[in-house]
Amino acid sequence: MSDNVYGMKCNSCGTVSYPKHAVCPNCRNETFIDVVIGGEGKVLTFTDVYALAIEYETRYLRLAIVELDDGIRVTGQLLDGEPKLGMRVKTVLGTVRQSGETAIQGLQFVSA
Amino acid sequence: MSDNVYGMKCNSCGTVSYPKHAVCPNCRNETFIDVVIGGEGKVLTFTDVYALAIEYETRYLRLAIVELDDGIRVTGQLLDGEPKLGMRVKTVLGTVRQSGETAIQGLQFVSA
Amino acid sequence: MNPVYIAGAGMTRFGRSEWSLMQLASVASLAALHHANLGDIPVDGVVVANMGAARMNRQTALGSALVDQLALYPAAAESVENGPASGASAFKVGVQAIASGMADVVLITGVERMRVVNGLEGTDFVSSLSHPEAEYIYGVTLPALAGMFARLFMDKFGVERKHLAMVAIKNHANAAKNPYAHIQQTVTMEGILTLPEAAVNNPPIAEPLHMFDCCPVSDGGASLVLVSETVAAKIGGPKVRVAGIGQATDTHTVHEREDPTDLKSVRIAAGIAFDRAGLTPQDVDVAELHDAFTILEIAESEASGFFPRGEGHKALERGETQLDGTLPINPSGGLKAKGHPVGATGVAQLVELTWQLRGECDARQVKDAKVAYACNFGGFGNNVVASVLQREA
Amino acid sequence: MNPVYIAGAGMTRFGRSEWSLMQLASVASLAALHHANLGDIPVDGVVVANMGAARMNRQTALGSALVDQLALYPAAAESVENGPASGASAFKVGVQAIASGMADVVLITGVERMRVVNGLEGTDFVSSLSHPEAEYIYGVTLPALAGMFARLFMDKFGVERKHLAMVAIKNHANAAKNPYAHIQQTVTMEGILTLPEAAVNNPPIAEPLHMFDCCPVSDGGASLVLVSETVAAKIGGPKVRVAGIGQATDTHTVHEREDPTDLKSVRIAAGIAFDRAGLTPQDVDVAELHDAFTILEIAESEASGFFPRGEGHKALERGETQLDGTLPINPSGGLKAKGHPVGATGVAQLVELTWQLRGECDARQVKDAKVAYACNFGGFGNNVVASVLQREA
Ligand SMILES: [Zn+2]
Ligand SMILES: [Zn+2]
Repeated sequence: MSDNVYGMKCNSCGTVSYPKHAVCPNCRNETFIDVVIGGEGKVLTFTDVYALAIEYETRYLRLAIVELDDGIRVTGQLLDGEPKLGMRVKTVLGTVRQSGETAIQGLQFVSA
Repeated sequence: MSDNVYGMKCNSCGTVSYPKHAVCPNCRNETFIDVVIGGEGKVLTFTDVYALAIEYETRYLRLAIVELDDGIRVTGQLLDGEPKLGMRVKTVLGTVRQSGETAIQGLQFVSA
Repeated sequence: MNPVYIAGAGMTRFGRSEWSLMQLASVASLAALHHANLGDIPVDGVVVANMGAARMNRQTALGSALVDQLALYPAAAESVENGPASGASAFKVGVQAIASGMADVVLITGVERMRVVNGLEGTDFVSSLSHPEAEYIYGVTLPALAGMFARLFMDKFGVERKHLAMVAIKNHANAAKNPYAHIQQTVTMEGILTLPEAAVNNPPIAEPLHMFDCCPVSDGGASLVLVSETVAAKIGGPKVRVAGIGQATDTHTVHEREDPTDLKSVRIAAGIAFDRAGLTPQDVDVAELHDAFTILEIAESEASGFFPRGEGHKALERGETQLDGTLPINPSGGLKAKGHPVGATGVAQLVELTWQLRGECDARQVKDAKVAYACNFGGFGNNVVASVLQREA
Repeated sequence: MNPVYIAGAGMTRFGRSEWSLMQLASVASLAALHHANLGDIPVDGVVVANMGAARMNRQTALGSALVDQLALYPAAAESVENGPASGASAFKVGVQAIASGMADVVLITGVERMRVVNGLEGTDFVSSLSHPEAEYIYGVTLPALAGMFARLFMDKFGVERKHLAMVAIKNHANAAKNPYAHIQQTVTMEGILTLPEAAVNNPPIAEPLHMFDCCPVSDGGASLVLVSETVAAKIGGPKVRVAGIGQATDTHTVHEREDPTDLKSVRIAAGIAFDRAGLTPQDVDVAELHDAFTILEIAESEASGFFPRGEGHKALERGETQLDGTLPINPSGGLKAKGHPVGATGVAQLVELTWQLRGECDARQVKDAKVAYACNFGGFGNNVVASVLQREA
């Protein structure tokens, strides 16, 4: 398994969901195939958060919800310097959290 | 406050309880005075436990419930080498757990 | 469903406390039990609302521990957790115990002791309610979710930072009249927004939210005594009836919601609660809303049905939600100023409303309050409990 | 109280699992939902039983998370914790939701993922249910409490280590017939007690208890679907009714109990459960007892009312509690061999009993089982839930 981020596509109705569920929110079917989540989209909302969880040594973290062009929405870290609502971004994979020895990989957004 | 271990004596019915409660188990009164717990008594039961909590570096810990001569029962660490049910012991105060920098004081039992 | 009454309500002062978790729980419980004046009628059940003791206080099985503190054996007991809505969930569980006929007297005690860990650890702990793979690993915290929600909501409906400040100013003013509140200091628009020093006084927490948009981290306990109709008749005194409870869940991640600014779970929960009560939002005389962040008071006041969507900030601006307005919101000071010991919060909202319905709130008493409403907001809106209480003559 | 039925039961295999907490919960839940065959009837409520996720898995608000996994929004949801009796407490809470008339279909899911932390951390976590000042600080763990209980109990009633071994041998033999059991390996008196190598095979854990007297540490999930009478009639199929639930608490510390060998809370809880069911211990065809330690199966078999005090080990010796005996105890293998994912255990006991009452247990099926009993033992006996289930024709 690579470090890609995966959602699921319902084997019955074809709905793509991210994150994964055990049951399709659209049709209640229970079998799926993995689909890679990512691509281009636009910033739906963002924040600079100073109230951080443990394991972050930065002063603040810039988080965003991005709506990808395929309609899927994702939460991740926005690396751009001057964010605006609606700005075009694309996803990249990077280390989003350091948990002990483990560097957790996830979605980050940069200007498209 | 010294490192003594305290129970409570009910201001209404005089019942001594250990550990403390917010309400007297005997009469439901809610005011008490502190009483020091300790003295001589006999081992009601004991165990050598090898399934230890964190913060213990020993191989096993010898724990006992002792019934003091005043009728109060206490749980603590038994330091004696050859424990038997009913054996006479007396309480001493010692470090019973090391929590980070803090040495927690509590009741230990030695042969009387 | 058998009718259920709130016979007593009590709490500790919220704030930083030197008391142990069980002392906080015991003091609140005894206050409620004394208030209820049960005499020799035994307590059948104890439900503790708590979110963080296992991690922050290294203690579990709080229901049994509280029974022991209060010497209530052999009363049934357990703990209920539903994130920040743990309090109202525990309340619901207690109500169902009585409504089912399996209990006559149930003590509900919400408690949290958070100041024992540092801020990072506390923030991280609460964020453990977010989605483990799609939110938590990114450093998502509750303030972050609130900041993202606020930015979108404000953009959509023309809400400005001054409106958020109005919520804070109102709730701090109310808290100044509440001896149980964590923060009893009033604030001004100048001090937190318009003067140059406001930037220092009121630093950003999760843009566009600043410090005075966020509730403090508090220790505290709050308790209710619930009784059956038979017991309520026996003990006499004012009768506060649980008129209706509604609960609704939504997607775990905020991003999966069709409209992330729509508090759908609040809308559904409030709808169920009012339906069961046979009442409408227009019947409500006083409300406690879950203002962990100022923006939430505005959004919940709409989703609960008090104001049309996008107009909560206008009602606020018109003063309608002030203590002397047409619908006073958060007379207690709210989470914003009364404080937010997570497990205690939902219970404390109902404690305030019980006191309001009994006319026991002194300087912050809402006149002639007969119907009261509480919204306890769990997760970031993924699990909401709405409650309607009614004073019977 | 409106009647409540168990319409479906399912679980994961217990043991060391690579699945996440939510995968364990989801798989168990879906098994129970499929078993119940609800068709289009919606689930109104979800109650998760869990003790350790906040500390061991860094996840909270599991009720909301499970709703999201199963896409059951807007179903109500919360978590219930009562130490090792979390499962039966959650079951009781779900039963009351339906009995009160506030819900028609409630999913109860117990789950624990413990193997993710090391043994010390896991043991320490569970011991956080002991008294913080009078037990926990001394290094008291659950095995320690069980060891002290066992020594006194054995001394008093002439129970020997061979009797403890008989419990283990019986329950391992049952587990070998249970595909869901953690340990599916039979053991012999020679191997764990009489041969010289037994000292190596079966080292001391908390004298006089040895390894084969103690349950393993397991991951796992177990689920039940509870329904109202109306829904039960609609879906058809076998009818397992919740005949009675009893719950009782005792002092937090073991040392404060008048007779520390008397499981008073089991006695009271069982008494209430049988009273409510209108049945007696003599009516029971199959029982699941909380044998986290072998000595507890013996002591609970007495305190539940099946055998006179001090005679449980004699009934065991006579083979009465074997699968083909007059009262089969722990046909599933019990906590001892089926495993003990703490929050799941109480639910799993009822899963086994539901299957037994439906005649779905294959090689370990108890013949003609019509009445079943479960004892879920919380704390070290300070909070016990007893349940009686009955198969309706
Ligand atoms: Zn589908
Ligand atoms: Zn007294």
